[in-house]
Amino acid sequence: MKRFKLVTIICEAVLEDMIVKELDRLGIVGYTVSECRGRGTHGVRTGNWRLSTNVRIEVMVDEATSVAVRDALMRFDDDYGLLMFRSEVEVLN
Amino acid sequence: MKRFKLVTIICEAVLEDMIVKELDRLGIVGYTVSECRGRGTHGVRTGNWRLSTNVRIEVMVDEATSVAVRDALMRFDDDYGLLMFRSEVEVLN
Amino acid sequence: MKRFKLVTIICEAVLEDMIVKELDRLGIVGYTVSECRGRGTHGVRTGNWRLSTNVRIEVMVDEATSVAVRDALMRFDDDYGLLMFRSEVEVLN
Amino acid sequence: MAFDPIVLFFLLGVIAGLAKSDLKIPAVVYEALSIYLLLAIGLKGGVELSKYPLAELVIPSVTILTTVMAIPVSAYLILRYGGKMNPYDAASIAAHYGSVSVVTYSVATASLAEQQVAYDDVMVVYLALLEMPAILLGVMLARIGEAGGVRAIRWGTLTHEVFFGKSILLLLGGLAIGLVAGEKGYASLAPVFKEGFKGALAFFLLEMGLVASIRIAAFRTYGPFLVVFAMAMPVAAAVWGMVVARWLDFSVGNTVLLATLFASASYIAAPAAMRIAVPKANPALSIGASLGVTFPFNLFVGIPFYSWLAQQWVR
Amino acid sequence: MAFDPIVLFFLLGVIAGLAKSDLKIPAVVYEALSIYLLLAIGLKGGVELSKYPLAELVIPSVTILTTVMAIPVSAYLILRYGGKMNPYDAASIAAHYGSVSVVTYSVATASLAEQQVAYDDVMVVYLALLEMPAILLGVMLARIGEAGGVRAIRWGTLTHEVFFGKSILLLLGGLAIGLVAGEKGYASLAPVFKEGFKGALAFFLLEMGLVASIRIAAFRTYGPFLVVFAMAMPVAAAVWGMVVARWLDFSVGNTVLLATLFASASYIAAPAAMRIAVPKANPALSIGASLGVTFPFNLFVGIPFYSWLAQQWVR
Amino acid sequence: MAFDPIVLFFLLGVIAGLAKSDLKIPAVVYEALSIYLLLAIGLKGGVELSKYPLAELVIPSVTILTTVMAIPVSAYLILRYGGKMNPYDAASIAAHYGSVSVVTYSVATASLAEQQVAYDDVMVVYLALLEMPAILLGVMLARIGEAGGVRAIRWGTLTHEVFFGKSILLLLGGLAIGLVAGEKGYASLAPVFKEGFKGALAFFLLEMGLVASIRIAAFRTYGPFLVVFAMAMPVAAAVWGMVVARWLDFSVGNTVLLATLFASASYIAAPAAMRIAVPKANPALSIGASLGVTFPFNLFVGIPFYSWLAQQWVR
Ligand SMILES: Nc1ncnc2c1ncn2[C@@H]1O[C@H](COP(=O)(O)O)[C@@H](O)[C@H]1O
Ligand SMILES: Nc1ncnc2c1ncn2[C@@H]1O[C@H](COP(=O)(O)O)[C@@H](O)[C@H]1O
Ligand SMILES: Nc1ncnc2c1ncn2[C@@H]1O[C@H](COP(=O)(O)O)[C@@H](O)[C@H]1O
Ligand code: NA
Ligand code: NA
Ligand code: NA
Repeated sequence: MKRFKLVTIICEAVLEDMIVKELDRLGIVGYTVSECRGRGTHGVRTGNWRLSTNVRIEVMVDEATSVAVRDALMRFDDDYGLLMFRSEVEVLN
Repeated sequence: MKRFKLVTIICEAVLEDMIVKELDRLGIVGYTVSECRGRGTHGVRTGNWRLSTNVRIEVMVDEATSVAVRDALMRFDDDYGLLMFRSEVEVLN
Repeated sequence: MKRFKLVTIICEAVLEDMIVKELDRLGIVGYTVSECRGRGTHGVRTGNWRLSTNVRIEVMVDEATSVAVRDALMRFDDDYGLLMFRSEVEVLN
Repeated sequence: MAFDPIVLFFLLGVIAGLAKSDLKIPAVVYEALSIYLLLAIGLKGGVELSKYPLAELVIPSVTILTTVMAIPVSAYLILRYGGKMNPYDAASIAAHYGSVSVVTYSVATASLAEQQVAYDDVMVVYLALLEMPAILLGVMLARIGEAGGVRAIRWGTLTHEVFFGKSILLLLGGLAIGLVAGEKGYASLAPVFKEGFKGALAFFLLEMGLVASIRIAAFRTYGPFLVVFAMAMPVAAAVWGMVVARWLDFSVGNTVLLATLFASASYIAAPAAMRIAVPKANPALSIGASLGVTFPFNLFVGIPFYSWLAQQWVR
Repeated sequence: MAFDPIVLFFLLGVIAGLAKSDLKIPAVVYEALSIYLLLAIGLKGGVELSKYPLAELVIPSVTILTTVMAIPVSAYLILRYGGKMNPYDAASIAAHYGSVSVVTYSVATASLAEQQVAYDDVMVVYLALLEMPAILLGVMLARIGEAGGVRAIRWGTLTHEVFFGKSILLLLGGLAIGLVAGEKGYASLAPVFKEGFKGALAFFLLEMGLVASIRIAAFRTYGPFLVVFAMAMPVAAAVWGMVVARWLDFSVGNTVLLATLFASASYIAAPAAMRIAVPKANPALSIGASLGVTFPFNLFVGIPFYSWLAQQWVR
Repeated sequence: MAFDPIVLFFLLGVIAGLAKSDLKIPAVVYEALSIYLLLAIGLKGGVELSKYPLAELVIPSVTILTTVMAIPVSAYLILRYGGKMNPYDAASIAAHYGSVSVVTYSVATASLAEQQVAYDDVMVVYLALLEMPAILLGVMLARIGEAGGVRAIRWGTLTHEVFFGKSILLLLGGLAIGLVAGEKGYASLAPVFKEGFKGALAFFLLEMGLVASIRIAAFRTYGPFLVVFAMAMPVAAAVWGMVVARWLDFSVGNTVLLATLFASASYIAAPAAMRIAVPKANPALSIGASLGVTFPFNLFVGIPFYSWLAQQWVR
């Protein structure tokens, strides 16, 4: 069972396409997206229309790539609601 | 990259407002909510109408606050479908 | 606070019923399901109709059971879009 | 004693659910349709209200609001002492039966229209009035004998729930808009909110059948006492409603509707409110009884029977 | 040989998809509309059936059910031996083409109405009958030569799927309700289920265009053999359908509808069933062919052509 | 100076939102309804266009496209130098006010119909034309003085957004389909896309009220300058629109619609585009002003006032 990093990105829905483009650029094939809402330093995101919806994008990658993902997405950090964190996972298949 | 605790709360949708009030009381700004369904000791939650829907509330906090969150929410544990767990994460931004 | 394994299964929505049956067979009561979309070795899953939707199934179990879950679901690995990983969690309630 | 074919959509949903068909109606469709139904009947009532001497509503409203309380009170006593239930469950179920079901009411109006029995859309005023009082009473009943008792109730939150809960808000909002718009303003909304009503109700009943099927399948777990209660209570309440309607000199159609309101049990407002205000009550019991037994009972047996009875009686 | 402007909604969806527009129709809208369409055509058929000598359906039903089997069988042989496909993919695609597409059928009825060619809504009975048999056959074909073979098929699960799969259940449910309701009960449902049909179909086609665009864009990956198959097969099947319709003395309108049923390929029931029953089949190929090639082909070329041909032939 | 009762649905939504009611309309309903509204007005315009000498649209189109630019430019100057805003926010808000609001336009048509003032559905062509240019201008204004300046704009992405953004695509797609379908093809779509329009608009306004309530509640945080701007700007723009309409010899109804287009501020296309193209602009300010102040202002004060003014003026 190989150890990987799971990078979880929670951000404004409008960023989804731009983030996927960055993943493409890094040669990352696999990712998972789901809808969410919440609250953070950019205020309440109620999810009641697209402009106030968040997405959660998860990418399971090796440690080095997880750093590359982080570096690639930091340019969105100033201007957009964005949270990125990383955890340890073991792949089972 | 700072280490935090991610507290994940899976519970009946009806609890959402009450839990957010507890988070407010603890001075926690950030949280994320998404819709889910499932099964537990309180039976099947099919998600086919609001009364059988669950929500997942995630809060990334430091260790001490994670304990405070747990303590604040324990009062719901007897009467409601509720699961709380905690994992290690590193914030990337 | 007891330590458990959280097994996360991301797969084609069509597998949900079959996976729940396997969990039943293993005597597992609790699980959580949510909708998602994504991309993997089986291509893009846009989520715009049921046949291209993924589900995320999460099961919090002890270590031994997590292996049993893995073994039970491996038979889907060849033919279906499927990702399984495992992480450490502490139950809070 | 015929029933409207629309109830067959409910049956179809139940069959799909029991047969574990892959038919699933997304929860958002359920939400959207319930908003639509509440608005639609509110609007229709409001338009009629705009031509109505409002003062004439006062005496019936007071009478109905007073007499209806017999339902939750007797339900509580029956369940608590007859059924030996704990006070939480008894109070919660009493609240469900004291309150009303919008869809049951809608099916009754559809069934009257089908039989060409006249009724007043103003009856929706009573629908709106009856939704909450029994729920408040239920909360109070649940606190009797508890530490702190009735004084411990958070009245602020509850009152908020009464006036700003989804169903009241949409009913009253619809009423108000209909009142302002009048026939003229309503005309352009009618294709959606009037013509579309029965079709939307059909769709909603299909969905409710799916939701209810789980409750119906679990009926054994409710115990025979509750199952019998869930069929006898609506009949008793309907008869009581007819008595009240007779006092108020209601027409046949309005009598059927008041009987149906008294007979129906809430499965939207009450479950949500009781889950929050009386967490120790087991929602499986109250929703099981109201949605799994009483709702289909009213659809297939109750409404045809109340219609028949009212026609015998009032004539 | 004109086509109904409604197919332009599909085109708009395809353009939006290919152009990577931010137009996205939520999956729940797709689900809700497909439930609506199935119920609506079921209901309409049921109402007509209530005025119909049911015995007259027996011979055509048996004839159609028997003759339609030529489609999946020949499709399997062509793909397996002509196209050198593996047995799973050949069987899965054969199942798709042997089954039927509800939306293609709906567009054909809309197009006949537009051209004022009469047809019977009772034809929906054959739509319901044709959905599943080819899928069962496909599952059997996939097992030929496999360890365990046909005996390893889980017939219980499959039969369950046949009768309680979403589309059959809604079609048959709609039929039954329409049958019970009759013209009179249908009248109040008509604003939603009849008047609203074409608008809802337009919306659904827009959404299908979005879904199909990905399949259309990927057409190169299917290989030239499959692409040609996906256009030749419906034409051959339609002609075969017309022959059968001639035997049965169908009217022009009914002939067009039977031809369309034979020509259409399933993209709801078959993909779901095959994904479960024949997991080794690649869904990209079968859905690509049926939704990415045959569906638009039938919309823009097939239906106009079958209409024209039937009118030449039957007259 | 009467307003259409339909705006009360917006008010109801706002009340529900401010009162923290549990009324929640799922985001997918919002999405579905906005797609419907765009398609519906596109279709209606297209049908009218099919009977219209297209050449007659050229001069008005050019005139309108040129004159409308005065709005974003003056808005930018006022906000940047009068309001001392940073260039990003000034440019973003200017783009919102230079662009148009589909729902405001729809309410104006409903209100004209209610007052039985004739207008041309062809006006939707200008709605489509006006959506994007101001957004492009806003992006350019935001880059003035930035490193790289206007040359750093990714024109490819922006142009893509112009033609394939959801709202333009659906408006133009609807127009094209309506044009092809003509009166005859439109007839069968009319129950959904014409009769249903006002009801759907009512539902959508309810939802917009819920969404806007948060913005309305936060109006203090926008600062008095922006709040005043958000009410004065639409009036000024409407008057400017009437001047242009006079030059073009528009009828009273068309004058009201052009004034409304000029007065309205975008809250779908502009926010999405600016969030991507000018990330440094604070969306709370631009959406707050356009949706939280200008939109309700136009509904309750603006449209009645523009109608009244146009009727004084044009007569
Ligand atoms: N501490 C936190 N815990 C969980 N989710 C968070 C937290 N902070 C922010 N988020 C999520 O990340 C989104 C963007 O955060 P922010 O950039 O702080 O506005 C919020 O809307 C939340 O959904
Ligand atoms: N072991 C588990 N693994 C994953 N999710 C669970 C588990 N147990 C409970 N849940 C989730 O938590 C909700 C409430 O659990 P319970 O209070 O046990 O009914 C369920 O509806 C599930 O969604
Ligand atoms: N590396 C990854 N990170 C996150 N999610 C993934 C990854 N790989 C696959 N997935 C998810 O798992 C699903 C099935 O994966 P696959 O079997 O590789 O097609 C995909 O549609 C994604 O939602
Ligand atoms: Na009652
Ligand atoms: Na076929
Ligand atoms: Na404008």
